[in-house]
Parts: sequence; structure tokens; C-alpha cells
Amino acid sequence: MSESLRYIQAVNAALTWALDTREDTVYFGEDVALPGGPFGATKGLHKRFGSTRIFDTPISESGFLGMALGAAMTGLRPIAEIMYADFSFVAMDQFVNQISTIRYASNGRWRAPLVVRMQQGYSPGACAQHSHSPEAYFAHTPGLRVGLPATPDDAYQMLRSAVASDDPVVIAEARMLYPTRGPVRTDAPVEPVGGARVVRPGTDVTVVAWSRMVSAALDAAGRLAEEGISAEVVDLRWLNPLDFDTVAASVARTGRLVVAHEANLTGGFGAEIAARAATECFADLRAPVARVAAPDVPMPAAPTLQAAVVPEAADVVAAVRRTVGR
Amino acid sequence: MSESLRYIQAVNAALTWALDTREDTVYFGEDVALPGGPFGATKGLHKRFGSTRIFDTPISESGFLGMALGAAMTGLRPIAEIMYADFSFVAMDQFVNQISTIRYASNGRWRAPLVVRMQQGYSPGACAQHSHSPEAYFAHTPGLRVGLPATPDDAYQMLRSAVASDDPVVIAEARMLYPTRGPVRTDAPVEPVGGARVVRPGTDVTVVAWSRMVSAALDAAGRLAEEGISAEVVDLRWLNPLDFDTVAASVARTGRLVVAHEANLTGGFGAEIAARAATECFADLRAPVARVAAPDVPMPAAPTLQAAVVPEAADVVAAVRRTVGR
Amino acid sequence: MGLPDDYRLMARIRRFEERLTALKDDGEIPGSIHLCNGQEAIPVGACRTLRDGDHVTATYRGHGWALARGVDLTGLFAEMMGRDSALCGGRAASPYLSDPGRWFVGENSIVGAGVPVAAGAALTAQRTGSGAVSLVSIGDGAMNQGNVHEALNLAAVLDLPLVLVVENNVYSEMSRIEDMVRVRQLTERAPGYGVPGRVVDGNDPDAVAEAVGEAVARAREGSGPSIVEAMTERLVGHYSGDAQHYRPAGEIAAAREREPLVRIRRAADPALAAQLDAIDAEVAAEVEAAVTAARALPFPDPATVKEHVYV
Amino acid sequence: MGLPDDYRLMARIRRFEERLTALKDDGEIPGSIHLCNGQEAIPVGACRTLRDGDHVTATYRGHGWALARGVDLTGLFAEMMGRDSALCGGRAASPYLSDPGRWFVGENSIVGAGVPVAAGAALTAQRTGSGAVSLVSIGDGAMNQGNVHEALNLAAVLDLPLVLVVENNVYSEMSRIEDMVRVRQLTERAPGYGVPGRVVDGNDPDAVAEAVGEAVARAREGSGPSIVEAMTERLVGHYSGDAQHYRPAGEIAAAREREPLVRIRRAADPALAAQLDAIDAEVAAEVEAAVTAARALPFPDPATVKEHVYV
Ligand SMILES: Cc1ncc(C[n+]2csc(CCOP(=O)(O)OP(=O)(O)O)c2C)c(N)n1
Ligand SMILES: Cc1ncc(C[n+]2csc(CCOP(=O)(O)OP(=O)(O)O)c2C)c(N)n1
Ligand SMILES: [Mg+2]
Ligand SMILES: [Mg+2]
Repeated sequence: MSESLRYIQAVNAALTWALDTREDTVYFGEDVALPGGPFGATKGLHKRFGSTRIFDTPISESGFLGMALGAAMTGLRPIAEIMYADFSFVAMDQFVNQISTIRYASNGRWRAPLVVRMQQGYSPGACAQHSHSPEAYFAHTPGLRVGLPATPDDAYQMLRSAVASDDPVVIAEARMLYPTRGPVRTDAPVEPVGGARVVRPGTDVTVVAWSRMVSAALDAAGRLAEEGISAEVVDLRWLNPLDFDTVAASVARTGRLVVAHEANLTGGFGAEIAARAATECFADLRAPVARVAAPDVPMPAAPTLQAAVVPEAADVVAAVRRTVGR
Repeated sequence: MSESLRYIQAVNAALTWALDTREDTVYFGEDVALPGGPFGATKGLHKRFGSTRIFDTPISESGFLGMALGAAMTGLRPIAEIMYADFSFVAMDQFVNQISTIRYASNGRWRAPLVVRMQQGYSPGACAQHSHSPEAYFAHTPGLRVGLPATPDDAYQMLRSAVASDDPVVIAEARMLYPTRGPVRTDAPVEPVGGARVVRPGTDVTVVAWSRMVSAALDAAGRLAEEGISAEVVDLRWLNPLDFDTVAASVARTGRLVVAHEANLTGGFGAEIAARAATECFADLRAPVARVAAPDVPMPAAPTLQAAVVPEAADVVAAVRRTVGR
Repeated sequence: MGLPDDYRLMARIRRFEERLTALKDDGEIPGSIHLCNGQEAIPVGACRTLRDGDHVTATYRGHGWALARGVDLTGLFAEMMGRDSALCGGRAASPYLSDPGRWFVGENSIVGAGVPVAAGAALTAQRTGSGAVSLVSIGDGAMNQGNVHEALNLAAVLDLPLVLVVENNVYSEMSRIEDMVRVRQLTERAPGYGVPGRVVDGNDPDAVAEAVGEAVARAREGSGPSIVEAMTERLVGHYSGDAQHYRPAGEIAAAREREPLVRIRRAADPALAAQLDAIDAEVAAEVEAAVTAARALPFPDPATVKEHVYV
Repeated sequence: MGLPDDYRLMARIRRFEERLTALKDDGEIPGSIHLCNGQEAIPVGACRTLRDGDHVTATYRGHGWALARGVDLTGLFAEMMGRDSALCGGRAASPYLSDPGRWFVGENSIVGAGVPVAAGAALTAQRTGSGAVSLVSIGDGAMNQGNVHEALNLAAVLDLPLVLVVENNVYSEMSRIEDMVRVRQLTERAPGYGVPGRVVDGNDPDAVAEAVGEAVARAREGSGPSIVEAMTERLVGHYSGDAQHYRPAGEIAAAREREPLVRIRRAADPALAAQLDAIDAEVAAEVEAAVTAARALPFPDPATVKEHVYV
């Protein structure tokens, strides 16, 4: 069965599924219960599931993520919401020194099955403190799973995978994708975390993207096709577990690699993909690896400036042209 | 004039220089004033400069780094100490959303000339929460300068450069290097931040390293020379500003690249170096790029396990051998 | 200063934000905006007690503080319109703007983050002996953020010349403060830091000025930080576009009866009323002129986008 | 429980740590260790009030809590020796060990970080109706960490069954608490969270048990969190190797007169003294046996180093 849903509705559907089918789930964050969430992700959940299952917290991200960890260790399966990914930095210790390490440091005796939901990226007029795409910080932290859904269906499937996972998972949605609509397979079985996907086959170049940049890459591929350039687009979906095999197999076919993300270039996760390719796909690569990313500047608020920072389809097109030598 | 100093003494000398020659400097952190610092970096400074210039703070890293920012914006030049780099995560918002962004967001009208000093890396028996090498988190944050001194001389020179810089600078020292001794040019002019250095010339392969891994790389190069393999070692010194030219020029000569750091492999700054090479040195590269790094696990405390995680000279030797095809 | 001056400043803030709302509705403001409608008496009363050189730090809801500190109207409009304003060149927009020229350390859109930064400005004042104080405003909900706790204790233990104004508008976004703390007043936390705390009517600029003035004097004489909790109400949503379905029926209407401008109007005799009418007209003209001037400014040049990341 | 049991447990902790110090000196402990010498009465008195299923969270200075909670001596020695212990396989060492089997959520070597985690254990107890409580111990200096503030307020507002024990040993590392806060007692912060706070003699296990017992009962009946501040003193340095030059002359000697074991010894009549001697001998034997058993364990196999990052 497939329903046509907006991305944000798909999130809501996945959370409904979680609270409905798993008694051990609890949901908390700022303005999520009575108000239904600033973006409506939790609309109706408080009414349906009540304050025992979903509740509002004070503005204490570090406190409530630590609380999520303790709850996860002792038997609950908390889903905690960070309103904007930017606010995860006030709670970074929870990700790096607590949530990600307890299982390892206890030799596997504790588990931390929790999900941190957040949304990220720029939006028109938003300032540097509300525009981060922090996935590289999380992906550099062993012990965390990290997923970035690019479609309404993945917003649904990946969030369910995260809830079902016995590892701590960060799900970073893209605010700019919230209004987009697409088919959602509401009756699909819950998948394990992980797995990249070739979302458009092609022969001349591999474009690896995630989150909002997947649609930009698909858009670019469409335009490039008109020029006779066949771009294969890989939606990486999960940075951890990283399905590099799918990337490598694609590069083996195309011989060329472009990586696209919205985060700043230097030290972005695109570097990891390019680095892996420089090692594992060396023999296949027929052209320099190209990266499409925001330049290394904080996000400016003015749209004219944002346009010069935020990578879009045109940037992917340009990078592909360079890579294929046109 | 050059003095033989231990690394930690060189830090002390640089801080003495800072407080002595710049009236606008103030130094603060936990246990830094009366007690002289847990590692002795600030020994004698309180006695000499008094409580107006150097003082102890409560255990409030986020609070006092934010205070450093406000002080820097309004006329002081604070040097703040984070006792272990691991504790920077409780204060990460200061780095990512505050210190690094204010200059840009104010169109250059505010400046944030401050230094955050910390020390990082594993040590025998230290747990996951006291062993991080977080340089990649900082280097992915535009607006910060990031330096990792590998020698006593650089502990002195780079810290002085940091203090003299009008940008915010993170100086991450290596705890394991504190007892090492070397010549320190105490009368050298203060250099601007930035600049990598070829610390051993070679012809077969370029090994880029920083912090503690520089000595491991040099050690490896020595062993490799005995096998007839000539490794050029580049001490990257600063991740920001990044002197990729020095790396590229070396790779142009050698055709091969190995990057070595202590931080976890995935998303480590080695990925950025490898990615840049895959783009900018593509034509020069005659072998896959290799990375030497900790595997993606939190740091275990037991030395037998640490030995399987912490990269050492032998790992560099092995990576070079692979890269040169031996 | 006195009533007409306070009224003028409060009216200017109100008019500015009303105009901003209209501009937002017309699509001239790209980002979201957080209005201080109803809270104007706090910045106006507080800034009356400050001198040049005293630093002010606010939140995303900081337009009133900017204006009370004398930040230029045109610059503010232009900044929010994403134009190349003299403030921040369009880079900061509504929630993160600042103005060193007016000692406005600026807004901050990370809840609570302004307090440590303001402590830093206070540290500079203390160490340089400038005699300046540093005033920072946050909301009620921000009191639960770790940063605020750390900075308050730091300021207390270092005797920093810091004044913390808590604008208690009883909501943080869509949540009521009574559901977020187990105290009646946030000043009940002051003794835990060993600092004085006072609760005042935040809709009365004189009451605010009196309490903040005391705190400022204390800070200036080297006796350390204080907390002033100013009770107030939002007349509007948390941000542009907030439907406020979470507010009980009648709450906003009641607030409109108690808000600072209406209060002054109610108490005004005919002579004063005429004077206030004149002020309203002047302020309206001034605001309109600023909008026109702001509209005349260019959008920032994308070629400059990489400037000012580093010195 | 009564005096002999308390004495035995405190003596075991003391003996354990003395033996640890010797092992450290002999190079058998690779990492640094933080001892609770002098503070034993706190975990012993507190844990007396707990049941199976109640969770305990401590700091790097948590050996006493582990032992008071019944964590195995051999496991503790082995863990700190970097051996393949049954606790954490040598991965956690002295400052980050834990034991789910004894509901020991564990130590934490990030100051203050245990409190949110303990609040989470309390949340589980509350939401599942298990009737368990969650007890967390931190130091005096940790009260200035944002995390502690956030977690305390969270626990208060959610009425979580949490007991916060602050072990006030008047130092954080090498800094005196009187230089770090502007209050005399850290419980002066309790009213700011709307929770009860009590100060007790932390060198008296009965006093600790009485106050913690009250807090535990309150938590268990659903009335929310409490703070118990236990006054104590470190007989040793902050960590192995701390020269303690920052401590005033005579301070440690004076502390040695007031510490819990000496106190009991002083008050003991000859019959009890003989009993205590016997306990000492038993504890010494027990500790020595544990060292021997720990030494017999292998070092962890490097081939397993990548296990347990993920499930
Ligand atoms: C660290 C952080 N968490 C959450 C937010 C989202 N947020 C923005 S304003 C706000 C409410 C703040 O309430 P309060 O402090 O009372 O100030 P007010 O908006 O009422 O002026 C929240 C939760 C944020 N900006 N920063
Ligand atoms: C966030 C953080 N900052 C600093 C440290 C370094 N540190 C370890 S223990 C300690 C002192 C803690 O003092 P207190 O809370 O009084 O506990 P005590 O050690 O006295 O038991 C400090 C500063 C740390 N581990 N974590
Ligand atoms: Mg509010
Ligand atoms: Mg202490």
C-alpha cells in the first residue's frame, strides 16, 4: 500500500507507527506534545498517546538527550527531538562522549537504543545559527548511526528503521523538503538501518548525494541528459552504516565521481566519500573526483548571499561537466 | 637563540610571552592560576602576573568560552584553556554557533581574537572520554583557525601565532608529547598562522601527518629508508589555514600519498587531505591514497586494546609499503 | 528622560515591528521574525539606565533592545529585508544582528547563549577598569539552558558587572513557563548564585528602570551581577506565522488591556493625549522614511560572500 | 544493617583503594585513578537505603559506589589493571566503569554528565511504574556544569524519582569550592529547582542514610527529586600523582582525625575493637584474593577491539 504524503506527514506517520506498535517508545523534545511540534511532525500524537508517551521538555537539549540515554540503557526506547540540528551543538557531549560510547566502554553490556530526530539545512533568510548541516560531526563519531532521508518514503522508512535499531541513531531531516510530496509505502516491512540506493542509472559519471542534494542531483541529471551526459545518481541515505559498495560499484561502471552535499566543503562528509574513492576506486577513476558543497563560510541570511553559498542543481551540472571534460 | 625545552615548557614559555608582551591578554580555565595547571602549562604565571591576568574558573567550559568570546569582542585577547580536548564537546556550541560566526554575521564589524588551548589524544589507560582527537570537528567549522603543534618549537611558535592572530584559534596540543624535549627558538619573530612544513625530504611517497603522528611518520621514514624507500614527511601543522600547496607540491614530486592521524578514520581530517588530492593531484597520483588512522571505535582503556587502535610508526610503514607496492 | 520620551521609544519599537509584520506579509522579509510587541517597556526602561559604552546583549526577540540602544531604524529594516545594511550587510537578519557602534553586542538565536558572551563584555569592563556594565536580556524559558547557569555562576564568582534581565512573557515558544519550572518566579534561582533578584512589572518602564537602575549601579560599583525578572506578555505569536492555538481564549485580549502603550494612553489626560498623537504621527513618518531608505539599499553583492570569515 | 556491616563495607572500599594505590605505584594500573579515601561513608550510607533494581550513577571517583552497590572486587581490580574483566572487559578502566548486573549505571568522567543519564533511569522507572529510584552522585564542583542544572530542572518538572547526592569534599581538582560559588552550601540551589535540599555530615554513614533514605522514600512515592549534600574531605589527592601542594598545611592531618573509619575506631569499646580488627583482617584477605584472581585474568584480546561499537 502506498499513500501520497508530504515529507513532514511521513515523519508523523512513522512516529505514529512507533508509538503505536512499540510500547517501549517515548517521545520528547521542545513543543512537541501539546503544541504538536513547530513543524507539525508530532501533530495529533499527544492527543492519541497521552503525556506518558509524549511530553514537552524545558529548553535543555543536553539534559534531555542525556536523559534519553539513561532511559534507553534501562529499558525504554526514547525518541528525542532537537528542534533545529544547530541546537545539537549545545548537547554535543551527549553524542560524542555519552550516547556513542557507553556500549563499547561496557563491552556490550549496556545498549543505547534511542533515536535523535532533528531537521537541518538552510532556508531563505535563516541565519548562520539556524542553517547548519552537521552530519559530518555525527558521522565522525563512532557508535552513532546517521541517516538523512531525501524523500517522503525514506522519511518514513528510515525513521522506522532507526526506531527498530538497537543502536543510537541520528535522523537528520531536511527542513526544505518538508513540503515535498511523494508516495510512501506505509505497509513496507521495517528495514535494517543502512543501504545506499541508485536512484537514477547512468553510465558517464556517478553523482553521490544525500538529503536535499538528492533532488538537486536528479534535477542535474535530467539537464545533463539533454546534453548527452548520462549521470548515475546514488542516494547515500545513511552515512553510517556506510554502504560504500554501492558507490564503488557505480564508480566501477562510470569511472567518474561527483559528491554533493549542502554542508561546508572542508571536512564535510563528501571528503570521506572522495577519500574512500581515492583509495578503493583508484583503478577505476578516469577523472579527478569533484565535490559540490557550500564554500567554507557560515551561512549568511540574505537570499542573494545564500544563493552564492547553497549548492543547487546548477552546481552539480557544472561539476559533472568538468568531470566528464566538457 | 634557541633553548632546549620540553613541549610543555615551550607552552609555558609562549604563555609567559603572551602575558608579558600583550597587555590585552587574559588567561583562564580550570586549575590554571593558583595550581599552575594540571600539566604545569601555566606554572608560575599566576605568581608573576596576578589574578587580573590569569584566573581559575568553575567547571563551566561553555560558560567560560562564551565569556572569552564576549571579552574578545570588546577588547581583550583571551586565552582560554580546555583541560582535555574531550571537554570541548560540552562547549561545542561556542565553537560552532558563536565564536566562529560572529565576525561573518556582523559583516566584519566584530572580531573575536581569542585562543582556545587544549590537549588531546590517547594516553595509556585513559578511557574513551579522555582520549579524543577532535580536530576534524573544528576544521569543519568555518571561522576557526586550527593548529596542532608536533614539536616543542611549534608548541611555542604556533601558540604565539595564535595569540597574535585576530581570528579565533584552536590550538590542540598532544598530551603524549608533553615530556618530549627539543630546541625552541625563543627569539624567533612571531609568524602568521598557517604553513605546512616538509620535515624530511623524500622521493617515493609523501606522508602527511600532524600532532603526535609527525614523529611516528619520521620514525617510519627512518625505517623505510633502510628498505630503500624514500618517504617525504610533511608536518601539516595547521588544518586551517590549510597549506595544501605544500602537500600538492610534494605529491607532484612523489606521486604517492599517505595521510596519518590519530583520530578515527571515518570523517577524520585525513579524508579532507585525501579528497583534495583526489581532485587536485589526480594527474600526479600513481597509487591509491592511503590513510593511517584509528579504526572507527571509541578509545578503549586497556593498553592491549589501545595498541590495536592507536596508529603508530609501524602502521605508517605498512601503509607506505602498500602504496609503493612492496 | 520621562514619559514622552519613553512613549516615543516604545511607540517606535511597536511601529517598527508592525511595519515589519506588514513587510513580512508582503514578502519583503525573507526570514522569520520574533516580535517584542507588548514587551517594549523592558528595553526602554532598562536602557534608560545605561550610558554610552555599556554593552547590551539580547535574543532573537531583540528588536526593541536594538532600538532602545539607538540602533538605526533604516539599518534594522534593511538587515531584515536581506539588504546590504550598515549593520551586518544582510548576513545576520532578524535573529542575530548586532551593532558595535551602539555597543549592541547583539542578538543571539541560540537560546541562552547571550549570557556567557555578555559576561565576557563584563569581564572586559572589569579588567580594563572602564566602568562599563554589561546588560543581557533572555526569556523565561532560557533560564533552563545550561549556558545561563554557567555564566551566572561565573559572573557571580568573578563579581562581574553584569545585569541579567529575564523577560518573563510566560511562554517559551508554545510552552508555558509554569510547565517548565517548579518555581513561581525565576528569581528564586538568584540566591543559588548568591546574587540579588528582583521581580518587576515589565509593562511599566519606570518600574523596570528603577530595578535595572539599581542593578546597574550595583554592577558599576563593583558589587557584581543581579537578576531582574520583568513580567510581561506577548501580544503576538512566538514568530511570524505562529497561529497561537495553544493560548487560552481571551488571554491575548486581556494582555492588550495591560500592555505598556495602552496603559499610558488610558492614563493620559487630553493634553498628553494630543502630545502622544503627535508622537505617533512623527514615529510613523520616521518609520516610513526608514522603510523607504531601506528599500533604496542594494542587495548584498554575492561576490562578497566569502569576505569576513577571517580577518 | 548496622555498624559492623557499614564498617566492613567502608573498610573494604578503603582497603580496595589502598591496594589500588600500591598497584598503581607498581605499574600494574595503566591509567589514572581517583580515590574516595575519606568519602566512604557516603556511598555506604546511601546505598543502604536502596533496593535491587534501583540504579546508581557515579563519577570517576566512583569505586566506593560500585563496591557499595555490590560490584565484584575482582572485576574492579581487573578492570583497572586493563585486564579482560567481567565488568567492561578493560575498556572503561577506573573512571568510566559500569555494571548492569548490579544496576550500576556507572561512572562518568565528564563532570556532571551522570545527572542527565540518571534522570533517564528515573524516567524509565516512572514510565514503567517499576517503583525503582535512581541515585546519582556528583562532586561539589560539578554543580557549576550546565548539564547538572538542566537535568535537575528536568527531573523536578517531570517529578522523576531521582536522588542527587553531592559529595562536597570542598575541592574540585585543585580549586576550593569557596572560590567557585557564592553560596555556603550547594543546597542553596535546591529551592531554585523547587526541590528539597539537605546538608549532612558525609563522614557519618547513619546521617547519610537518614537523609538519603528520606530522599529515596520521597522519590519512590512519586514526589520527585531531592538533593543531599554530604560534607566530607579527601584524604588523598585528586588523582594518583597529585602532590596536593595547594592544600594548606595541616588540612589533611586534620581530615584524618575526622574521617569515617577513624571515627568508628575511636568510639569503639574493646569488644567492638576486636570485632573491627577481625573485619579488617577479613577484608584484607578478601581484597588480596581479588587481586590474585584479577591477576589471573588475561589481557583483552586485541582481535576483539572492533566489537561492541554497534549491536
Ligand atoms: C538552544 C536552543 N534550543 C531551542 C531553540 C528554539 N527556540 C527558539 S526561541 C525558543 C523559546 C525561548 O523562550 P524564552 O526563553 O522564554 O524566550 P521568548 O521567545 O519567550 O522571548 C526556543 C525553544 C533555540 N533557538 N536554541
Ligand atoms: C566537563 C569536564 N570538565 C573538566 C573535567 C576535568 N575534571 C575532572 S574531575 C574535576 C573536578 C571535579 O570536582 P568535583 O565535582 O568537586 O568532584 P571531585 O573530583 O571533588 O569528586 C575536573 C575539573 C572533566 N572531567 N569534565
Ligand atoms: Mg518567554
Ligand atoms: Mg569535589
